[in-house]
Amino acid sequence: MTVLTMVEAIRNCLHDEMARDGRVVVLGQDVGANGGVFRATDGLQAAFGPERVVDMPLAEAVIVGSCVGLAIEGAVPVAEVQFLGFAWQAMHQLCGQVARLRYRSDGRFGAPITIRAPFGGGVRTPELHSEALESQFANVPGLHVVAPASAADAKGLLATAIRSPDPVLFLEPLRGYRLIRDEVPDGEHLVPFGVARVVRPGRDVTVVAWSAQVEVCRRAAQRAYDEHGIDAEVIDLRTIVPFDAATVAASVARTGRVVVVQEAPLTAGFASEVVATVVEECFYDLETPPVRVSGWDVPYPVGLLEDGYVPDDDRVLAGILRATEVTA
Amino acid sequence: MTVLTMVEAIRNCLHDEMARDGRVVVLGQDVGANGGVFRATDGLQAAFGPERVVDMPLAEAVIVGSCVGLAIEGAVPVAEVQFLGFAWQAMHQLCGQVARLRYRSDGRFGAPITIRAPFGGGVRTPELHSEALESQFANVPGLHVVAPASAADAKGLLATAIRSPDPVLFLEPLRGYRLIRDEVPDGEHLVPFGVARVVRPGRDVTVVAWSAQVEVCRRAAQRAYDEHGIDAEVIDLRTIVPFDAATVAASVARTGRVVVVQEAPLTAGFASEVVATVVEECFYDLETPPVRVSGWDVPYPVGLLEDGYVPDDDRVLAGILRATEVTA
Amino acid sequence: MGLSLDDLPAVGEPFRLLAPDGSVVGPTAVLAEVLGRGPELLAGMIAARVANRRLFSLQRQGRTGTFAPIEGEEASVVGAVAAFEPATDWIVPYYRELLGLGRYGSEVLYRYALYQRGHPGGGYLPEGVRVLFPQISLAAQLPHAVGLAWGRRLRKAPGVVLAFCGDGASSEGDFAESLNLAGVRRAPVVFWLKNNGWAISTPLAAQTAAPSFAARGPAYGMPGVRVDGNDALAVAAVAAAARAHAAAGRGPVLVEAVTYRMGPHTTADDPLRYVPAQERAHWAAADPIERLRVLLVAAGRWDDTQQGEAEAAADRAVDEAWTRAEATPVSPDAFFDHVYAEPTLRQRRQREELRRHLTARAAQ
Amino acid sequence: MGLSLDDLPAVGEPFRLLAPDGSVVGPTAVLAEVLGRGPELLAGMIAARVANRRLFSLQRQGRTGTFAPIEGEEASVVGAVAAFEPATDWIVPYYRELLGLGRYGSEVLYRYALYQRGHPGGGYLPEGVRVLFPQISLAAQLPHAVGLAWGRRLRKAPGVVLAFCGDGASSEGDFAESLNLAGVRRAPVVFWLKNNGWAISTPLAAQTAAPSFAARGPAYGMPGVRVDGNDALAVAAVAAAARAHAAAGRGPVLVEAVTYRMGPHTTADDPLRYVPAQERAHWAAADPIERLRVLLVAAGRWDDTQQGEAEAAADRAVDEAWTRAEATPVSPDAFFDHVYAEPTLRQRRQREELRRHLTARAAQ
Ligand SMILES: Cc1ncc(C[n+]2csc(CCOP(=O)(O)OP(=O)(O)O)c2C)c(N)n1
Ligand SMILES: Cc1ncc(C[n+]2csc(CCOP(=O)(O)OP(=O)(O)O)c2C)c(N)n1
Ligand SMILES: [Mg+2]
Ligand SMILES: [Mg+2]
Repeated sequence: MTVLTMVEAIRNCLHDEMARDGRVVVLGQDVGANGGVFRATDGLQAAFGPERVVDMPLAEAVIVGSCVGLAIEGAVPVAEVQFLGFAWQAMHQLCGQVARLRYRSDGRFGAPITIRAPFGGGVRTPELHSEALESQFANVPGLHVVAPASAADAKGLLATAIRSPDPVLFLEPLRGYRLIRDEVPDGEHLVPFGVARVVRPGRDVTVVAWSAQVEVCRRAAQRAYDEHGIDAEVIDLRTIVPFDAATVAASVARTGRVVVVQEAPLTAGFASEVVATVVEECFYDLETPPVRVSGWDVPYPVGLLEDGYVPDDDRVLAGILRATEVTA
Repeated sequence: MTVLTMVEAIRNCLHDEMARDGRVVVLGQDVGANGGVFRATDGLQAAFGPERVVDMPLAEAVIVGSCVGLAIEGAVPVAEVQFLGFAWQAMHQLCGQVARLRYRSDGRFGAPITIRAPFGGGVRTPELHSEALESQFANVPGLHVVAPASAADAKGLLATAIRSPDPVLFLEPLRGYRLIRDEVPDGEHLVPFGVARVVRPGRDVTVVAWSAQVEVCRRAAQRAYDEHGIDAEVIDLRTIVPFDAATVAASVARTGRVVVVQEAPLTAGFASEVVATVVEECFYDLETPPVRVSGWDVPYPVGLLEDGYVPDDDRVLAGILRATEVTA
Repeated sequence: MGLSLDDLPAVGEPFRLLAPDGSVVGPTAVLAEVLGRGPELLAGMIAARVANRRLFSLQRQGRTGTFAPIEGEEASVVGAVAAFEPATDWIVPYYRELLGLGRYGSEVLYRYALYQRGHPGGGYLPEGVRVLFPQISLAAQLPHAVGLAWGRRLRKAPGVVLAFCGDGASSEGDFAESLNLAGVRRAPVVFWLKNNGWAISTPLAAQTAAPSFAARGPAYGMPGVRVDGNDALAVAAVAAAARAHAAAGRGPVLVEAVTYRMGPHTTADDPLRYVPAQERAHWAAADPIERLRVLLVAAGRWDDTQQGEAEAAADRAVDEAWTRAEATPVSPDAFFDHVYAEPTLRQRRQREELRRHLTARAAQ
Repeated sequence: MGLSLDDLPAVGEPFRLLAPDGSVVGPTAVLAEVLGRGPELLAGMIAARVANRRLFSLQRQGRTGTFAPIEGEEASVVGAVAAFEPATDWIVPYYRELLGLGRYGSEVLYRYALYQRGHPGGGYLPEGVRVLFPQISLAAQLPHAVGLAWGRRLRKAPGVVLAFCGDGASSEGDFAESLNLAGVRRAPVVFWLKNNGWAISTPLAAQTAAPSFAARGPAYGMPGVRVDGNDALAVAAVAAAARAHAAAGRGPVLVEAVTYRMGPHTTADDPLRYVPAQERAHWAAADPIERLRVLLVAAGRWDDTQQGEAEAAADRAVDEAWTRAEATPVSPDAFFDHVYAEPTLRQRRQREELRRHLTARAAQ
């Protein structure tokens, strides 16, 4: 075990996977000499050369779209989209082509393609750098959508993504790159898709989150306990698709209450899917209405207004109190 | 009142709005001499000339993106995306630019822009012509998302869309263009956004749908009544954003049961939003778990497999029976 | 040896060897090099045209879905493909070339029949047949083509990718992004733009103000050349030169084949709404099949027997492909099969639900 | 009279009037026409550079967010804008030009200060100031520029749109789609591509294999010309010719201004990781301000007093803009204000929830 920041864990994983499998190629804007704008690919070009770590022209659609041909010809592409907001430029390739390569070809071609993209708020970026768009991709069958919350999971899930025979959209919380630090297993470490992680066990209410909001929820749960004696269970989904409904449902079956937390706008965010699934699975266990704590139905705001947008532990705590019918 | 098909209602509305307001311009692929691949713009170029009805180069991003500049300079653009699946090519302009023009400019510029697009299955199209992507756009604040189910609503909602100071994604069910025929008010007819329509009143269960699925639900409701004596209320959302949660909640408060029907894949489809909202609003009224009847979590299938994908009245009926706890 | 790309125009009159009446107007040295391929090209074009006509009747009989006719464009497809090597070279079509790919084997027609019938097996060709699936999303196949070429270079496999697109598709962002990337990576791709005058109802003047599409080649760091797309021998000569350029590691090439869509856009389209009659008449006189046939007959390289045999063989091929396609079963829940390598839990449950539903429906 | 676009190169050496040392190397007739604008251009460039340096310290003090320096590119912005008419012409910037738009009034700097502070008021300029908001999504402003120009034509309003983008942005699909549409519609747009050598860490050779960016002009049906972007007078002359072309109804123009990004990409970037030192030194010797200053001083059109005044005025302008911006209030729930003309019911409820939350937070 070594304590690493999330960006270090990602960088190490990329290095190890490239060393392990000569078919892995890393491509994207500024991934070479610059090592990526967050240094996630730092040192890779020096180690593996410019044919395997490729600075691409500034064109997201062809960065993502060329992976289709690369994969058919036996490469294992790991592409970076510099910020998830710019994946919209590649939406037709990502959702219309990469996601359905296996499907369209009736199983003839797999698409072992990983698309990494930073996302999420909290660091006062310019527009389109902070948007949480995960539900838009979760609605596209054929993609896996992965959103680690710890450095250890970042390593273990990224390794699984790169080795996956299917395309994976791998979402990295940009405010977590350096802030998230934890013990990361040395050597090979694979975390399976579709297995949520219980971050904090609890009996009174289930709190579901992913990516950077997991830490916010952990803090809120601690406060719920310290300030109100409420014992919240916090579950990190880890992967949005596949969605581990079973773990969430088992927890809600015990607690009877659920709070789902996301940074995305409320309407049609993935929290809605979690709630809809929970009520289908646990209807008769639920004691109070499910609560969504979410970004608002507004575009991700400019820097001075950011603090009112991203859910914080106050808002998650308020959600926990609502679900447990405590009036604050 | 005149009985019209949906495509006739749309065409008439476009004609009337162009005649009424000289700022309205229609632009898109093949909208001119050809009158659109479904003839929705037939006759417009002859009536209003090639400066107001413009055949555009084959490039969705700039078709949608140029509307931003047109609108700022005082035009009222009504753009056509030939099929909604190709709106992905314009995703960055539609969601990153058009949807936030008012927001980004702090209210300085409105975006009276309508983007029309056929969508939905049932007519054995090639790939990417039938996809129901509405929830992906519903997750983008700033857009209205409108999906009429009748010819009368198509006219009334399209007129509202064109006159709206905000951008509207106007979704037309391609299998309904000629199949849907009903009485359409003559002359000016405006249907407000955010007001759902009760298609069939009923006491036992609430069935929520939009676009072409409304007719499927009406048939299923009739069968539920005829074959099982179940009295289902069918609600047509008409507009997905804004979502008339109040009408749905009022109905569920009476019936205690809800079925939500959509063509999109299940995961993160808009049905999840409807369910999540209903349980928040009507938790204590609900007597059985909400039911989603949906497309499956697969890409929209090829022609020979289409019938197993698009929800039909059998499946909706099964959903109604499940919600009312009748075992078929 | 042979034709050099440097000698070919990027704007203005396209390169040609034969005039529409079959008389020789181009360099005889070049003609001599490709003339031997004439009968093969003619047979390929006849196969395409016969199949195309058959598809119209199959469509009326409900045995095939809406399709995009190739009529008029046979030379621009068959002639191009003739220069490529099935053993190493990928063909990346969109949707209008499939009847012209006979060089890549009979499996292509069978799979196209499946595709046209809406069968999931129409989405691929088996291992060893380097033809990518038909692409519906315009220009979306071009990034794939660049990836294929780049991928082969990465693993040091030889081969060149022939990627088709239309004049309309040239306006898509994917077209420009792909050319640019291919230029930067010196990827061995021949971008083959079939300028057939129309994108559904949109004429060239509404598609671009540029004097040619080939002019985009140099703008993205590669040669761009124009060829008469109705002159099969000229097409084959230019395709060979383009392939040689790419195969030699000199990077991609853009070829604009100037041709004409003689039929409707698809069987659902009505070109009478927008195509000027005299335009169609002009191009009818420039038919690619007739042009080559006249030359070959005059040269003693083609006769009525061959003509009859070529037509009969084409007919048989369609019968075989369609019969085989119609006999290919499909399970009504097959769409769950290949979304992921392993279905998700949700999908497994959904599939069970669908099966119950299908069983109930069958029982009714 | 004046410069003709036909005389300017699309590839090869960019057009210039002055050598880096300030000596005259271009046509003196052209020089004579623009020389009178020299002091104004120099003052504009000084204003940009002074402000740019001030922003570095404001950023260290936490008074402004990460920003994209203009240093080295002053001539390619100030010189271009000089040819455009605030009364009729739109300027469509991306994010690196804002300090060079003084010609469009002091409101630009104030709004840029708001923008840099993350204030929602930084997203627009008031009625009458035809500068569009800064654009972050690369090349996404170009479709808007075409729409603006087309929209003015529709209502028969005069005016030309000056749309900026970078060398990196040229690789985006939006760039190609926009040029092509502008060509087809003969929209009066001058596409102004600042080739500053880098897109963050990506050098030209990794961006395109084309010999120039200007070569894309003809490929999309418009003139494409190269100008030395560090020669303010040449820039102004070319911009005037381009504007005249567009204003005369002859359609759009693509100008490639060859310049250099002397600073980091943004204040968050470390160019030492990737910029070769000798490259930077080479361009330091081609500084646009020094070049023009030498000429104007020699011509008796500029002296130390003017220099001092220009610098002091620029300093004051920054102080004023920042003081005003810092005093501009914002409500913490302002993001609900302008998503729709009328908030939805959901938004109204959400806003109430946020207000309760903010009140509780304040009470803590
Ligand atoms: C991205 C995209 N937009 C729109 C369409 C609808 N569409 C199908 S074919 C076509 C015209 C294509 O013209 P061209 O590229 O010239 O090819 P051709 O059909 O003439 O061979 C259009 C607009 C599509 N299939 N894909
Ligand atoms: C669509 C999009 N992709 C990626 C980025 C991230 N990004 C910001 S600036 C930049 C480089 C831009 O280079 P260039 O266009 O040459 O402009 P310059 O910064 O050199 O002025 C990149 C990749 C972005 N802002 N937008
Ligand atoms: Mg065409
Ligand atoms: Mg640059």
